[in-house]
Amino acid sequence: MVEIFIIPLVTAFLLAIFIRNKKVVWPLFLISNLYILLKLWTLFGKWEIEKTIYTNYELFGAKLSFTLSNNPLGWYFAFFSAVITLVISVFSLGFNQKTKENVAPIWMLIIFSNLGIFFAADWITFFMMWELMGWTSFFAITNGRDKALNEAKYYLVLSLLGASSMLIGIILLGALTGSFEIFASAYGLVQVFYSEKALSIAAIMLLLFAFFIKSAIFPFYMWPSKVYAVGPEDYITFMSSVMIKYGIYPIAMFIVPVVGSLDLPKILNTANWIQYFVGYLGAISAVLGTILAIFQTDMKKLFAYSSVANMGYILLGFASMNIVGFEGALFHAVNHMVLKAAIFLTLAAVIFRTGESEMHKLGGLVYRMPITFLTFLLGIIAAAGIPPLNGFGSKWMIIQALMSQKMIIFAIAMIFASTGAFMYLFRALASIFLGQLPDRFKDIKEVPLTMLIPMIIMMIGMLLIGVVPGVVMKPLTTALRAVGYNVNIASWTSLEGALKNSTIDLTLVFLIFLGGFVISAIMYILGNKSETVPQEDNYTGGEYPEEWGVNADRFNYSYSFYQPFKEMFEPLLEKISIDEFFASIGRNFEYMSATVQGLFRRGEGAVLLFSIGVLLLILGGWII
Amino acid sequence: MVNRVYYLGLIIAFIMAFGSLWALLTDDLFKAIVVFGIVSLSSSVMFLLMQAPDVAITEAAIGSGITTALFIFTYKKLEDRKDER
Amino acid sequence: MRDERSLFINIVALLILSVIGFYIYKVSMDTGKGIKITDNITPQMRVADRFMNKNVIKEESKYVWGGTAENTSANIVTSVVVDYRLFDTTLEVIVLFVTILGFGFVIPKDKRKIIKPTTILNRWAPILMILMLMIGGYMFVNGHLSPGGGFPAGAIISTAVLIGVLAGRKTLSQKTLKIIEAVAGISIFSLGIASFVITGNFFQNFILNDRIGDLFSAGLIPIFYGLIAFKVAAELSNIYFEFYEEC
Amino acid sequence: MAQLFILSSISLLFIGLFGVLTRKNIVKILIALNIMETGINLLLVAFGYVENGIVPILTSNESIMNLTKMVDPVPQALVLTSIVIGLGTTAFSLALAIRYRYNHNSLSIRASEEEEGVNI
Amino acid sequence: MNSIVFLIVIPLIAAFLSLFLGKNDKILAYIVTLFNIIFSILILFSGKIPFNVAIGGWRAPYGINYAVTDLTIFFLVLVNVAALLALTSVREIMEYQFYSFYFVLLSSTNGIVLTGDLFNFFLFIELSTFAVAGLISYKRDRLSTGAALKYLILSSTASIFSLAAIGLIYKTLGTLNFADIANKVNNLNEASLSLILILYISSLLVELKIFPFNMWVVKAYEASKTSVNLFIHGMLGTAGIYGVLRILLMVFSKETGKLTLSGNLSSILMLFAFVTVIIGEIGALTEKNMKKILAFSSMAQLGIVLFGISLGSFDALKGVLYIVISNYLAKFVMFLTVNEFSKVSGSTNYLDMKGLGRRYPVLAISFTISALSLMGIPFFAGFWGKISIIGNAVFSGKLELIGAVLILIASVIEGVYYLRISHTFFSQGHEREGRISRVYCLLPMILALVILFIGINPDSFENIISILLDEIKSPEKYIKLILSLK
Repeated sequence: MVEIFIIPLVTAFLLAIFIRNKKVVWPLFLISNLYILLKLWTLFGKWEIEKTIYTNYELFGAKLSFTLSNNPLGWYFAFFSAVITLVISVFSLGFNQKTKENVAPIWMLIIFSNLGIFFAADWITFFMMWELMGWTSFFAITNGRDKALNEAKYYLVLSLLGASSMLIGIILLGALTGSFEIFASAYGLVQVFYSEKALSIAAIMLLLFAFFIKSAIFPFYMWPSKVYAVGPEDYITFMSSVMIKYGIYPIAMFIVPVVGSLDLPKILNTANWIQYFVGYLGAISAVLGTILAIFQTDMKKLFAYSSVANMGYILLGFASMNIVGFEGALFHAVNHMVLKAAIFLTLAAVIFRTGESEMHKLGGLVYRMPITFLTFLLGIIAAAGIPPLNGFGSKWMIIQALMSQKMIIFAIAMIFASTGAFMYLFRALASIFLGQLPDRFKDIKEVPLTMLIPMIIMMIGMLLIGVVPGVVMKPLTTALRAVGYNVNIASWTSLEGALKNSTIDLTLVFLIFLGGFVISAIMYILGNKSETVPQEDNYTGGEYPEEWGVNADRFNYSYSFYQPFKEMFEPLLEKISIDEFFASIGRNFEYMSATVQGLFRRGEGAVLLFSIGVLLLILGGWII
Repeated sequence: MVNRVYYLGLIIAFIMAFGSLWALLTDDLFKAIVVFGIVSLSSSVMFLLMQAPDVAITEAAIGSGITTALFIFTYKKLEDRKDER
Repeated sequence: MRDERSLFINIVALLILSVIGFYIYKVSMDTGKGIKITDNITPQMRVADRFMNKNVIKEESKYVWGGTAENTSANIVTSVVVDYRLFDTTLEVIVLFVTILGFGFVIPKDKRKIIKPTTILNRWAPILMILMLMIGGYMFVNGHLSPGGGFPAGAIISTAVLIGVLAGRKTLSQKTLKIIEAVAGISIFSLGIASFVITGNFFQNFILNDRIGDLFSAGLIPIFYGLIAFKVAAELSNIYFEFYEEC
Repeated sequence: MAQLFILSSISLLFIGLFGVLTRKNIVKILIALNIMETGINLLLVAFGYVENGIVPILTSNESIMNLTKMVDPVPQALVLTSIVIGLGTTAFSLALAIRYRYNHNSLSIRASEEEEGVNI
Repeated sequence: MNSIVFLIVIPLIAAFLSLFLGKNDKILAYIVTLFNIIFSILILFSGKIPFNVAIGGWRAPYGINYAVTDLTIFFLVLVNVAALLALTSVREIMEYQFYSFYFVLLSSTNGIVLTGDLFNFFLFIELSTFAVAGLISYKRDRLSTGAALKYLILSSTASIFSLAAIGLIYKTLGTLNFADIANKVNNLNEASLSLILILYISSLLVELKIFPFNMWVVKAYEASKTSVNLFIHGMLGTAGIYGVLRILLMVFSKETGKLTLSGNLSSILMLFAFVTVIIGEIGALTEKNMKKILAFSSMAQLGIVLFGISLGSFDALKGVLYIVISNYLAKFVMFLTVNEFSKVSGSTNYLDMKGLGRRYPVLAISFTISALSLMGIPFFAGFWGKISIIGNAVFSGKLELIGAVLILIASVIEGVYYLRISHTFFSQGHEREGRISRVYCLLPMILALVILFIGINPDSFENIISILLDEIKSPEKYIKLILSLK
C-alpha cells in the first residue's frame, strides 16, 4: 500500500534531477506507472489494507491522524486511471521527442496526489492531496510557456477557491460529526442532519462546490475549454480523462450515500430537492456543453465541452439515486476515461504532425494517418454512444434509471445532449480527417510506433468494454458490494436495466452491428469512385480570396459549420455568460490593486490614517 | 500665594496654547521656529511650577535651546540652498 | 504650501480631534467601578514611594540626612534616573547616539563659506567657553544634590564648542569627538560590566557607605553623569560641526 | 492646579496633532511633533503632580519628614528620557528633511516620488 | 543568569567600536551575532528557564527586570538567527554607520524580547525605530530619504501615543512592570482601560504593519537594501509579534491568556486584521516590483497573525505560531532569492527575471515552496497555521466567519500572484552574463527544506508550540516568577 505512494514521490524527485535528459525521464516515468499499475492489480480484493500516520497536532481537541486505506470504490477509480496513465505515458515517450519543456516531474506529483485522493480515508488527507493536485496542475498547464499563463491562472483561481470552500466544508463536517474520517463523518452527518439542518446542508453544499469546480459542472464549465486549448497535449489527455473525475469520485463516495440515507421531503413524489439541484446542474451542463461544443472551431475546445457534457451525464446518473443509475454513472466515468483518452491521443498525434488545432485548417488526414483516423473514428462512435462501442452501455443505464425514477426532464435533456453529440462529433471527424488534404500537409507521415501502440490499445479497450462490459462492471459491482451496496455481480456480457425486462446482451448487439458494417463495406467497395480536384476550388470557386485580403481558410466548409444553429442559440448564450462575469471580477480586483498601490506609494497621509485608525478603535466601542 | 502661582500658570498655559497655534498657522517658517522656541521655554517654566526643576533645566537646555538652534540651523541651510539656485 | 484639499483635511483633522477629545472627556466622566484615570493617586500608592523612602531592598528601613542608605543621592529624581532605572538612561544615551549618527550620515555635506566672525566674539570666545565648561561641570558634579544632571550639563558643555565654532576657533576635530563619544559610551557599559564582576548584578551602584548630602556621595552617580555629560556634549557638538564646519 | 496643568498639556497635544495632520511643510510637521512632545512631557509630569507638592530633592532632615508632600519623581525621570528622545528624533528628521529638500527641490510632504525601475 | 544582559550590552559596545574599525566592521558584526546566537542557545539548554534578572539589584516592580521564559527564549533565538541570516545577504562593503545601526537594532530587538518593563520596552522600540530609519535611509537617494522621513514621523507620533498610555498606566496603577500591571489590571475602570489600550495598541500596530497604521511599510521595503528588508522582517517584525503576544495576551488581559479586551476592541482589531489581509493581497496583485510584492505580502501575513490573536482561543494561537514561523522562514527564502536574481537581472521587476529558475532551479524551487507555505497549502508549514485559525474562526461568530472567508479569498489572490512569479522564473528566458555562486543557493534551500519538514511532520514543531502555549495559558506563573524575586 505504502509503496504506491513512495514510488511516485521518489520518481518525481529523480525526474526533477534528470529533467534535461529526455532519454531517461520518459522511460522512468513509464516504468514507474507500470509499477503502480501492477501494484494496484495485486491490491484488488484486499480491502482491509490500511496505513495510518499519527501526529500530535491537535484540532478541535482531537489529535489528527492521516489514514490511507484501500477502499473498493477508490481502487476502482485508481486502477482504471492507472491503466489510462500507463497508456498515455507510452504515448509521451514518442510525443515528447520534440518538445523543449518537460512536464514529467510535476505530472508524477499529480499522479501521487491522484492516488492519494482515491485512497484517502479521512478528509484532511483528502484535502491535502486535493490542494497538491491544484497547484501542481498550474505548473503542468503552463509548463514554462507564457502563452498558457492566463488560462492556467484561471484554473488556479478556480481550484484554490474550490479548495477553500472545501476546507470550510470539512471543518464544518468535522465539528458536526466529531470525526474527519470519510465514512464515519458520512454516518455522523446522517445522524445529526435533522438537528443541525442548516449547518449540514451548508457543509454538503460547500463540498459540492469544490467537486463541481473540479469536474467542470455548470457554473464552472469554462475551464476545460480554456485549459485544454493551451496545455501540453499529452498532459491534457491525462487531465481530460482522469483528472476531471476527481470531483465525481467524492460525490459517489460521500454525497450520494449521505443524501440517499436522508429522508427529505420529495417533490412531485419523485425525488428530493438535493437530487433536483444536482440533477438540474447536470442537465444544464450536458445541454450547454453540447451546444457550446457544436460551435467551436478549435478541436481541443470542442472536446473540452464534450467533457463538460459527459460530466453532466454522470451527475444525472447520481441524481437518479437509483442503483442502476449509480452503477451507470460510475461505469460511464470509466468509459469516458477510455474514450476521451483515445480521442485526445489522436488530437495530440494530429497536432504533433501538423501543429494545427483549428479544424478548418485541417482535413483529409485519413490518407496520411490511417490508424489515427481509425482510433478517432472509434472514439467518436463511443462518445456518441452508438452500440458496439463502450459509450452506449453506460448512457443506456443512466437514461433507464432516470426514466424509472420518473425524472422525465432529465431524460429528455440527456437524449437531447446525446443527439447533439452526433452533430459535433461528426463535424470534427469530417473536418479533421475527411475531405481534402491541404497542400501544406502533403508530406506528413503517420506518427511513430510509440505513439501508435497506445492508440491501438485504446481502440481495443473501447471495443472490449463495448462488447464485454463485464471487464469494468465486474470490478465495479465487486467494489460496490464490498462497500455495502446490495448489488448483483455483473455478468461478462450483459447489462442489467432499471426497467422491467431491460437486460441486454452487448455481444449480441455487437454481432448485429458487425453485420451492418460488413454490408455497408460491400456497398462502399462496389459503389462509384470519387474524383479529385484542387482543394480550394471546392470552396472558393476558383477565386483567390487572398487577393481580397481574406484568409482562404475561412471559406472552408467546416468554418462556422453550424452558423444557423448558432444564431438560433445566440440569445441564450449571451444571457448566461459566466465567463464575462468571472472576467469582470478579475478586472475589478486589478482596478482595486492599482488604487491600493497608489495609496501606499504616496504615503503622505500616514499620520492621518493612523489617527483614523485610532478613531475607528474609539468608535468601534460605541458602534459595534 | 497659591493664587499668584495659579495665575502665572494660567498665563503660561495661554502663552503656550496661542504660541503653538501661531507657530503652526503662520506662513513664515522662521517666525514659526522662534515662536516654537518661546513655547518650549515657557513649558520649562511650567515644569518649574510643577515642582520639577530637573526637567525644567533639561527642557530649557535641550528642548528649548538646542532643538530651536537645530531648527534655525536647518532653516539657514535651506535658505542658503534657495539662494544658490 | 497652500493646497486645494487643505480645507478638507483641516475639517477632517478637527473632526478626529474632537472625537478623541470627546472620548477622553467621556472616559474621565465614567462612573464605573475601579480606578479611573482621573483618580488622585498619590506617590505613596505607586512604586515611587519605595524610591523616596529608599527602601527597595530592605522594607521598613528609614534613613536620615547625612546618613547612609541603599542609595545616597539627595536628588530623588537623579536617584531614579541614574540608579533605580539606570538602564533606561543608558538606552536614552544610545538613542541620542543613534540619531546623531543618522544625522551625520544623512545630512548633505556641501561646501559652504563661513562668514568671518567679529573680533569681539573671537577675543571673548575662550572666556565664554571656559564659563560654559565650568557651569556644565558644576551641573553634572552636583547632579545628585541639586537639579540639573548630565543631560543639560552635556548641552551646556556643547555650547562651549558651539561658541568655539562660531568664533572661528579650531577647538576639537570631529575625530576627537568620535573618540570621546565612543570612550564615554564604552565606559558606561564597562562600569556596568565591572559591577557585574564585583557584585553579580548589572549596573549596580557598588560604591557604598557614603552619606546623603555630601558632595562625594551617591556612589557611581556622579561618574555616570559625567560620562553621560561628555557623551551628550560630544554628540551635540557633532551636530554643530555638521552645520558649520567646512567639509 | 493639577487640572490646569493637565488641560494645558492636553491642549498642546491636540494642537500638535492637528499640525501633524494638516501641515504640508516638513519642517512645520516637525515643529508640530515637537509641540506634541512638549505636551506629552507636561502631561507626564502633571500626572505625578501633587497639590501643593514640593520638589523631590532632599535638602535636610525636614525634607525627609515631608516625603509625603513630594511630587512623584518617576514621571520626571521618564520625561528626562523622553526629552532627549525628542531631541534625537528632531535632529534625525531635520537631517532627513534637508536631504529631502535637496532631492525633491521641495519641502512638501507630498513631493512626488515616482521613481520606478532599476533598484537593487 | 544575570549575564543575560550581555545579549544587549555586547552589541551596544560593538556599536561604539564600529565607529573605528572601518572595513573590519563586518567581521565584528559576525562575531557579535554569533555570540548572541550561541549565548541564547546556551541559555536555552541551561535548564534554568524560567528565570528573572533584576538590573542593578533592584527587585522587580521597582527596578527594571529581564524575564526569560519559554516564549522569550523562543523569540530570542528567532531574532538572533534572523540577524545572522540577514547578515549573510550583506555582500558589498558598507559604511561604518550601517554596522552601527545594525548593532543597535540587534541589541534593541533582543531587548524588546527580554524586557519586563513597560518603559524599557518603549525605549527599545524607539531605539529600533531609529536604527531602522537609519538603515532605510542608507542609500540616501530620493526614495529612501522620503521613506525614512515618513517612517520617522509616523513612528514618532505613535511613540507619543504610547507614551501617553504609559503615563496613564503609571498614574492609575502606579507601576511600570509587566507582571505588576497584569496583577493589578483588574482593578482598573473599564472605560479607562479601553482608553489606555486604544492609545497603546495603536502604537503597537505600527510595528505590526496593520492597515490604517502601516503606510510606511511598502515605501520602506522598496527604498532599502535587501539586507535591511531582512532586518525589518526578521528582527523587528519578529520582536514586534512577541511584543503583541506578551502585552495583549499576558499583560493587559483580564482573563487568563485570552484577548479579552474591553469595549469590543478585539472585534475592531479583527476587522483591522482582515482588512489588512485583503489590502495587502490586493495591493500585491498587479505589482511588478518584487520588493513591493513581498512588502504587501508580509503585511497580509501579519494581518493573519493578528486575526488569529484576536480570535481569543488557544487553538488559534497555535495556528498563529505556525504562521509566524512559516512567514519568518518563507520571507527569508524569498528575499534572498530576489536578492540573487535581481543582481543577475539588474532589476527588481520580476518580469526581468524570466528564465532564471531554469538556470538556478534550487533558488526558484525554494521560492515556490515558500510561496506555497504562505498560501497555506498542505505539506508546507503554513497549512497547519491556516487550518487551525480558519477552523477556530468558522464557529466563533459572524464577524469571525466573514474574516475567515475573506482570508481564504485573500490566499487565493496570493496564490495567483506568487505562482505567476514562480512561473516567470521557470519560463523561457534569454541568456544573461551574471552568475550566482552555488554557496548562496544553499541557505534558501535549507530554509525551504525546514518549511517542508515542518509541513510534512508537524510533530517536530507541535511540541515546542505546546510549551509556549502552556506559558500563555497561565500568566499567573509569569507574575509569580517576577514578583516573588527578593
